[in-house]
Amino acid sequence: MSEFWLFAAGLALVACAYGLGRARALASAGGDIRALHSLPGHYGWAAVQATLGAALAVLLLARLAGWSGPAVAVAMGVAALAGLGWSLHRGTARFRARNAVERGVMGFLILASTIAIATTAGIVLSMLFETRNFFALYDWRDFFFSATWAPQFQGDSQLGILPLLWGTLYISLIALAFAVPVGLLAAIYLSEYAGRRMRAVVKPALEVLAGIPTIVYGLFALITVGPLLRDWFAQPLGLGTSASSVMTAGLVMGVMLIPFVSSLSDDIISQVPRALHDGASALGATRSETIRQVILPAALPGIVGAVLLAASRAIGETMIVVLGAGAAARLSLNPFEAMTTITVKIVSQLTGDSDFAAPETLVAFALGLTLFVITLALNVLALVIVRRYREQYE
Amino acid sequence: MTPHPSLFTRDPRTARRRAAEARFRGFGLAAVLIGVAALLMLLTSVLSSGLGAFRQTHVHIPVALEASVLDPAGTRDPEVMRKVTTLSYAKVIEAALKQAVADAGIAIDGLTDAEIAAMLSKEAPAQLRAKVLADPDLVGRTIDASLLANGRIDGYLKGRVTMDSAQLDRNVTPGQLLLADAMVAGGMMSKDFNFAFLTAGDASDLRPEAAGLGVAIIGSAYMMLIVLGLALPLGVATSIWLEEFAPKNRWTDLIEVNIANLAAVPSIVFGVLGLAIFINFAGLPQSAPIVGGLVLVLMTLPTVIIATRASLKAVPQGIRDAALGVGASRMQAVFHHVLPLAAPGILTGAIIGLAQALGETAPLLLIGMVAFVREFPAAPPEGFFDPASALPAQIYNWTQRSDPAFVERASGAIIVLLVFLLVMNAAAILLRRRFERRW
Amino acid sequence: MNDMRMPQAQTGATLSKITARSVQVHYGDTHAIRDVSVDIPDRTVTAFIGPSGCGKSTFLRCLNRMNDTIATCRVAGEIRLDGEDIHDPRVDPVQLRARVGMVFQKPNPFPKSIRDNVAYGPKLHGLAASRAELDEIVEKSLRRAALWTEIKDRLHAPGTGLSGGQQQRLCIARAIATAPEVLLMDEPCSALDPIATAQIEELIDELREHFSVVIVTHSMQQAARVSQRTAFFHLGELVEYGETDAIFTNPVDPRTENYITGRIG
Amino acid sequence: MNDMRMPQAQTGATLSKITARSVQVHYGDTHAIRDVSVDIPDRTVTAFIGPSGCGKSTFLRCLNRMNDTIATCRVAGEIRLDGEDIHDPRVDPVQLRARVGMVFQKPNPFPKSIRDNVAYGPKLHGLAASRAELDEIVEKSLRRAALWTEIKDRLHAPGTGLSGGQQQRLCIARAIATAPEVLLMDEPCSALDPIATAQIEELIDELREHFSVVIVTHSMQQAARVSQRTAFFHLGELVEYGETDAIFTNPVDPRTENYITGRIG
Amino acid sequence: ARDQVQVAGSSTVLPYAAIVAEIFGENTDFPTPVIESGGSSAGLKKFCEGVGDNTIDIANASRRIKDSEVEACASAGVTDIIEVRFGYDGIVFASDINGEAFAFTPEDWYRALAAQVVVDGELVANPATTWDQVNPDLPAQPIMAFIPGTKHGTREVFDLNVIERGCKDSGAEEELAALVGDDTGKTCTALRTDGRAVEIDGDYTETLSRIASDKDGIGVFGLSFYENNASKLQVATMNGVSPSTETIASGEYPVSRPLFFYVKKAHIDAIPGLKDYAEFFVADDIAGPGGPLAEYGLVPDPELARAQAAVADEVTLD
Ligand SMILES: Nc1ncnc2c1ncn2[C@@H]1O[C@H](COP(=O)(O)OP(=O)(O)OP(=O)(O)O)[C@@H](O)[C@H]1O
Ligand SMILES: Nc1ncnc2c1ncn2[C@@H]1O[C@H](COP(=O)(O)OP(=O)(O)OP(=O)(O)O)[C@@H](O)[C@H]1O
Ligand SMILES: [Mg+2]
Ligand SMILES: [Mg+2]
Ligand SMILES: O=P([O-])([O-])[O-]
Repeated sequence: MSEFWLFAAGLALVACAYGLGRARALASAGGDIRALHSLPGHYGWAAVQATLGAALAVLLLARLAGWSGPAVAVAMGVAALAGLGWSLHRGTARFRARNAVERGVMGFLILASTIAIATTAGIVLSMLFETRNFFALYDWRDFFFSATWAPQFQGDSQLGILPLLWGTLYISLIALAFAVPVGLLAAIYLSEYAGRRMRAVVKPALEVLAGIPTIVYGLFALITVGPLLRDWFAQPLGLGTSASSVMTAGLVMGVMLIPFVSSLSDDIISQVPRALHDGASALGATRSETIRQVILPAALPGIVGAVLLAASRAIGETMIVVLGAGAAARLSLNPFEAMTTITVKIVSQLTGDSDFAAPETLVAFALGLTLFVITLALNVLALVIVRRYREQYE
Repeated sequence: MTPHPSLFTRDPRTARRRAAEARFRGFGLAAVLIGVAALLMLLTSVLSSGLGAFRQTHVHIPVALEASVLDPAGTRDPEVMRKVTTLSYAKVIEAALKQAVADAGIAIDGLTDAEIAAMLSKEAPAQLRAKVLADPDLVGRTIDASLLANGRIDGYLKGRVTMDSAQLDRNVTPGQLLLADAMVAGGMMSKDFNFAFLTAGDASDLRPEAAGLGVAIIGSAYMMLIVLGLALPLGVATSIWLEEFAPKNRWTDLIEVNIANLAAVPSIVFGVLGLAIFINFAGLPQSAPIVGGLVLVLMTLPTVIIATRASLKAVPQGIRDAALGVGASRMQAVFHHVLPLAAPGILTGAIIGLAQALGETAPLLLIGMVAFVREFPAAPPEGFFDPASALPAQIYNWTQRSDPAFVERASGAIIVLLVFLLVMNAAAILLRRRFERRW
Repeated sequence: MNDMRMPQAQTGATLSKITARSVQVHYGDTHAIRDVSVDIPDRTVTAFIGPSGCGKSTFLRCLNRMNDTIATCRVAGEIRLDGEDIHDPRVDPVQLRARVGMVFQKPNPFPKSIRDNVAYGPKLHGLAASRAELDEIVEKSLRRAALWTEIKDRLHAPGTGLSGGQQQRLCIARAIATAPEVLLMDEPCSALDPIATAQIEELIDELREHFSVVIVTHSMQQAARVSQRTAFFHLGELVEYGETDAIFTNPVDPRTENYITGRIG
Repeated sequence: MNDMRMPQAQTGATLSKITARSVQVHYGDTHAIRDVSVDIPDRTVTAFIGPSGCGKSTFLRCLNRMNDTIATCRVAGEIRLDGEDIHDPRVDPVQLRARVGMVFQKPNPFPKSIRDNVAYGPKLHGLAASRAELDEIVEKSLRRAALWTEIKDRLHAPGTGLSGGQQQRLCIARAIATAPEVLLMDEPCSALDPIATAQIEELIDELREHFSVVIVTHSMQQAARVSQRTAFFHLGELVEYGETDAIFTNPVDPRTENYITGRIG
Repeated sequence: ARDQVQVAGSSTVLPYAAIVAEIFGENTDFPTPVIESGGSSAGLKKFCEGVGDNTIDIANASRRIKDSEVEACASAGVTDIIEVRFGYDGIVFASDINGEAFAFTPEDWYRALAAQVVVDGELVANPATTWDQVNPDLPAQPIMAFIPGTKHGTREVFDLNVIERGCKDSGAEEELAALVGDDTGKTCTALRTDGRAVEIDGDYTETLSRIASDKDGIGVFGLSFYENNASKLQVATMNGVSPSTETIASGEYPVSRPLFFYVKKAHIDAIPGLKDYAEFFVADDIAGPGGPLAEYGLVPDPELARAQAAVADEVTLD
C-alpha cells in the first residue's frame, strides 16, 4: 500500500507544481497574461517538468549506483522540491516557458524513438551471441546451403535453412496475394463507395479478424479449409492428398491479414484531400479511375506501410502455419504440399526438448538472425522503391 | 461540327469504362463480403462450440455438515478447521448425495457407491470447504448446497457425452448417465449460468468443470493497461519525432527501416528479449503481468508507429503552414492540428496493435505466463508483479488439455477474449468515428 | 423574378446549350441558390458576376453535377444540356463531365508530373492514338494555357511544385486538353498577371468559336472584355441576365447597377 | 543591379523594418530568387509585382522563414527584422512568425469552425485574458476582414465550407487577429469582388498606421492604390524598387515599363 | 520475497503437476504453485538461469537432465539439484474409433516409415503405401502416421524404442551395415518425407484433430491423453501387449518415458512451501497407485520410495 501512497503523493506534487508554476508566472505579470512570454499553462508545465525531471534524475542515479529503499524515495522527494523551487525562481514573465516545455517534449519524443533502436539492438545482441555459439558447433555452409532440415535428438542433425526459407516465402506470398487485393479493395470500397453507416459497422468488424487468436485460425485451417482444398483441388488436380498445405495456411493467414491492409489503407485513402477527387471527376474520370490513378498513387506510401505490416505478420506467424501447413520442412513447388516456415521452427526449437546448449536448440537463434537480416533487406528494398516512386510523383 | 451524341445513350467507350467501374465496385464489395463472411464463419464456429461454457451443470442437494468430521476439535475457529482437508469434505458430500438419491427413490441397476460419488466434481469438496471456512457457524447444520457436477455429466447434459460414448469411456458409465437423467427429472440437477467461468482460477485436468478465466482476465487486463499506457504514447511520440522533427537523413532512414523491420520479428523473439532484459537483467519476477505487458509493448510499438506515421504523412502541408503562419511553433502545429487530423489512423494503429497484443501467446511462453495459475494477483500496482495468466495463454493451454471438456472451455475463452477486445476497442472505435468527420 | 429564360429568337443564331429551370441548392440548412432559371447559349462566353459568397461557384458546379460529390449539398430543379436533363437517371455524370469541363477556383493539380497532369484527361477519354499524339496534345494545351515556355524544361517535375499562377494555368491546360463542349471556369485568372490574363482571355475567345464557356470573374473589366452575356448573382439569386453590353451600360435592376458601380458587395 | 538598398535619408521619417541582402533561393536545382536585396520601411505598404512564377511568393515566404518547411528549399543571404538577423540561431522562428504574419496565396483555413480559425492565433499568444475578450477579438478581426455580416450566424460552421472569397477573407481575419508587426499578404484579394477588395484595401491602409504591410498583387491598379513602395520582380530578380508613384509613372528599367504597359508577362 | 512456488518445464508433466498443485493449494496454507509449460528443455534452461527470487524453483522434465545442462547450471551458480523421478508416461498408438483395429510390432513401424529400406540387397526409397504391404496381418489401410515432431521429447522415445528397435528386429540393421557401413543408426531412424509420416509440432489435441479430418491416420499419444479420449480413439497393441498403467509399470509394454522434476536446493529455505510441495507430490496418496495421478493416467514409479527419500533427505545430483 505504501507504494500506492507514494504514487499518490507524487501525483499531488505534480499537480501542485503545475498550479504554482502557473500562479507564479501570472503573479509576476500582474495577472495579465499578455505580459507573459508564453501561455500560463506553459509555466505550469515547465514547473512540472523541472519537478519530475529532478526526481527522475535522482531515481536514475540511485538505480545506477544500485541503491534502493526508503532513502531513495526521500531523496527523490527532496530533489523534486528543489526542482520545483528552482523552476518557480526562474518562472517569471520573461522566462521562455513554451520553449522550455517544448524542449522537454522534444526530449521525450527523441527518447521514445530511441526505444525502437534499443529494442533492435537488444534483439540483435540477444541473438548474435547464441548464433555465434551455434556456428561454433555447426558449419555455416551447411546451415545456409543445405536443402535438408532434419534435427535429430542423437545429434548429428541436418539443419539447412533453405527449405524453411522457401516455405516462409511461399506461404507469405500466398497470404499476401490473398490479403493485399482483398484488403485494398475492401478499403477502397469502404472509403469511397460504402455509406457511412456500413463503414461504421464493417470496418470495426473486419478489425475483429485481427483480434481472433491465431489458434482459432489454425483450427479453422486444419478442420475446415485443409480438407476442403484437398478434396476439391489437390486430389482432382492430382497434386497430392495432403490436408495440410502451403495453400491452406496461406489462405487462412490471408484472412487474418485483411484488416491490416484494409483498415490502415482506408484511413490513408480517406485522408487524401477532396480537391484531388474533384479534379479527377471534373475531367470525366469515373470513381474507380479516380481511385486507381489519382488517389492510390497519392496514398501509396501509407499503403506500402500497411502491406509491409501485413507481410511482417505473415512472416512472424506460427500457429496457423503449424496447424495449416504442417511441420515438415520441404522444398517443393506444389502449393498443395505441407511445408513449414522459419518462424515455426524458431518456436519449436526454442521450446523443444533438446538440450539448450545443443545445436538443435541454438539453431533457433541463427534462424532468427537470418530472418532478421532478410526482412531488413526486404524493408530497405521497399523503402527504396517508395522513394523512387515518390520522386516521380511529388 | 458533328452533332453531339445524346447524354442518354452511352458511347461505347464510356460503356466500357462504366462496366469496368461496375466490376471494380463489385470487386470491392466482394472483398468486403469475403472479409465479413470469413468473420461470420469464424465467429459462428467459435460461438457454437463455446457458448456451452457459459452454462454449467450443478447438483442441488441438502448436505448435513457433520461437526464431528468437519470440526473435530469443536472450536469453530477457521484457523483450526483449516486442518480438515477436502478428503473429509468429500466424505460428507458423498454421504449427502447417496442420501439424496435414496430419498428421491432413484434406483439404477449396478451403480456402485463410487460411481454415485463420481457424479460430483472433485471441486465440490473444495467449494464446500471454502464455504464452511468462511462461515464456521454452518457446521452442524444441514444446508442446501449447489455443487458442481462432474465434467462428463455436464457433457452429457450438453450433448457432448452420449450413452454410446459412455460405453467406451473410462471416466463415465451409462449407469451414471441414467442417474443424471433421473436427477434432472427430480430437480436435483440443472444447468445454470456459469459465473465461475468468469471468476474462478484455472483447474487441473481432473476437474475441467471448475476451470475459470478469472486469473487470465485480470492478467490480460493488467497487461493491456501497460500496453495502452506505454505503447500508444511511445509509438505516437516516436512517429511524431520521425515524421515531423527528425532531419531527413541516412540515420533517420535507418531508424525507419528498423522499425518496419521490428514488425517482422517473430513475436517469440520478443519473448527471448523480454526474458533477457526484464527478467535476467532488470530482475523483474517470472510470470508477472509487468513483464508480459512490457514485452507486448515492444511488440506492438512497430504497429502503432507504422500506422501513425502513415497517417501523419497524409496530412496536407497546407495545414502546418497555416498554423506556422499565425505564429504557432512546430510542436503546437503538430499537437493542435496535425494530430487531430491523423487521429483516425493512429486509433486504427492502436486498435490493431491492441488486438495483436491481446491475442499473442508466443512471447508469453518464454516469460512464464503460459502457466497454470490459480492464485489471484493483487490490485495494481503490486498486482503487476504477481504471477498471473493471460487470456490467450489460457486458451492455448486449454486447447492442449486432454479432457474434451476443455475444448468447449477454450472456445468459451475465445468468446470472452473477443468481448474483451471489443470492449477495449469500443472507445477507440467511437473516437475514431468522431475524428473521421470530414470538414 | 429569378427567371431569365431566353425566347429562342432573342439569342440570335445561337441555340441554348444549357437551360436551367428553378434550380435550388441547399448546403445543409444554408439556402445557397434560390430558384435560378437561366439559358446559356452555345458558342458564347457567359460571365457570372456577383459579390463573394453569392453562389456563383455553387451554381457553376451544378452545371456538371460536381455538387454530387458534396455530401451535404442538395440540388433541386431542372438543368438541361442540349435539351437533355442532366439529372435523368440515364445520364452518366462521367459522360456529362467529359462534355462539360471545369477549372476550379482553387488550383488543384494532381500530385503527378506536369505532363501527367495534362495527359490525364486525354488518356482517360482515349483522345490520343499514340504517345506522340498525346505529347502533342499536352504541348498544345500547355501552349494555349500560356504555360509552355515557362515549364517546357520541367515537364516531369511535379505539378504541385509550381507557383500559384502556374498551377492555375496548369489546371486550365488540363481542362482544355479533353476538348469539352462547355468549359466552366471559376475565376481562372485570379492568380495571373495581366499578360497571362490576356493570354487566357484570348484562349477563351478562341474556344468560343466551337464551344460554350462559362466564366466566373470578379473583374468587371474582364467580364466586359471576354463575355457576350453576363449574369449577376446576389445572395443566391440571379438578379439580372442579358447581353454583357446591356448589363454594363444599362442595368435594369438597381442592385446590378449598385454592384457595377461599386456600391454593394 | 538587384541591390535596392535605401539610404536611410531617402525613406524619410520611416526606418527600415526589414532589410534583405543578397537573398538567394533554390528549390532543388531551380534558382527561384537571384541575389535580391531590398529594404522594407516601417509603417508602409510595399507591393510586390511581377509576372506569374517570378518568385514573389518565394521571396515573401523568406521574410518569415516559411520556406523552412519546404524540404527542397534552400535560402541564402541575410534578412534582418529591426536590424536583427532572422536566420540567427538564437532567433526563434515562432516568435518571428508571431511578429511577421502571413496570408497565403491559396486560402488554407483549418478544418475547424470559423470562430476557432480566428481565435487560434490570439489563444496561442495569450492575447485575450477572457473568453469575452477573445470573442471580441474574433468579431473585430472578422469585421475588419469584411466577413462578419456574412457569417455572423454561422460562427460554428466549418471554415472549409465557405466560398473561395470567404475563405480568403477568413485567412486575412486569422492573420490580423494576432496583431503582427509586419503582415505579408500573398494576393489577398484575388478571389474578392470589387467591394470586398475595397474593404480589404481600406484595412491595409488602416494597418499601415502602426504596422508594415507587404502585399503581392497582380493588379497594377491595386498596387498603385494601396502601396507607397513597389518592387518589380522578373525571373527571380528584383528589377526595380522604389516609390510606387515613380515606378508607375516613370520606371527606370525597360522591363518594368514593358510589364506595366502590358508587354511582357 | 516470493511466497509462491514457481515451476516450469515439460508439457507432458504439466497436467500431473497441475493436479498436485491444485490439491496442495487447497489443503495447505501455502498458495497454489505456479506451473509453467513450455517444454522440458525450456524449463531446464530457466532452471539453470541462476539462483534468486526471479528464477524458478522446480523444473519438470520428461527426460533426464543432460550433463551439458548440469554444467550450464553449475556455471550459473545452480549447483545443488535434487532429482526426482516420479513415474512414467506410456506412449500409445491409436486410430479412429470406427476404423480397423491394429496390432503392431516395432518392425511394422520401421518398415512403414523408414525413408529407405533394403529390397533385394539394394537401398531403395520406401515403396510401402498400405499397412498390409508392411505386414500381411495388418489391414489394407493407407499408411498415414502422425508422429511427434522433432521438438518433442516423445519423438526421441519413438525413434529409439520403436523405429530403431524395429530396424534391429527386422534384421535391416545388419543389411544396412553391409550397405552403408557404420552409420546404421542414422539410416535406421531416417523417416520418409513423402507425406506418409506427418510430423506434428503441436500437441496431442492436434494429432486428434488430424485423425478426425483424416480417418486413415494413426497417431502417437500419451497414455493419459488416450484414456481421456477413449470414446474417439482405439488403441493398438504393441508386440501383442495392450498399453495400461499395469503393463507399462511391469515393463511388458515397450514404449514409455520417465518423468522427472528437479528441485533447486538453494531455494528450499528461501521459498515457503517448496519442500512441502515436493514431498506432497511424491507422497503415496498422490503419486502412488490409485492416487489422483494414476487416475489421470500416470504410470506410478515402482521405486517411488526412492523418490520420497530423495526429497526428504534433499539428495542432490553429484
Ligand atoms: N515547392 C516548389 N518546388 C519547386 N519549385 C517551386 C516551388 N515553389 C515554387 N517553385 C518555382 O519557383 C518559381 C517561383 O515561384 P513563386 O511561387 O515564388 O512564384 P510567384 O511569383 O509567386 O508566382 P505566382 O504569381 O504565379 O504565384 C517558379 O518557377 C516555381 O515554379
Ligand atoms: N461546402 C459548403 N458547405 C456549406 N456551405 C457552403 C459550401 N460551399 C459554399 N457554401 C456557402 O454557399 C454560399 C455560396 O458559396 P459559393 O462558393 O457558391 O460562393 P461564390 O459566389 O463562388 O463566392 P466566391 O466569389 O467567394 O467564390 C456561401 O454562403 C458559402 O458560404
Ligand atoms: Mg467561388
Ligand atoms: Mg505566388
Ligand atoms: O513438453 P515435453 O518436454 O514433455 O515434450
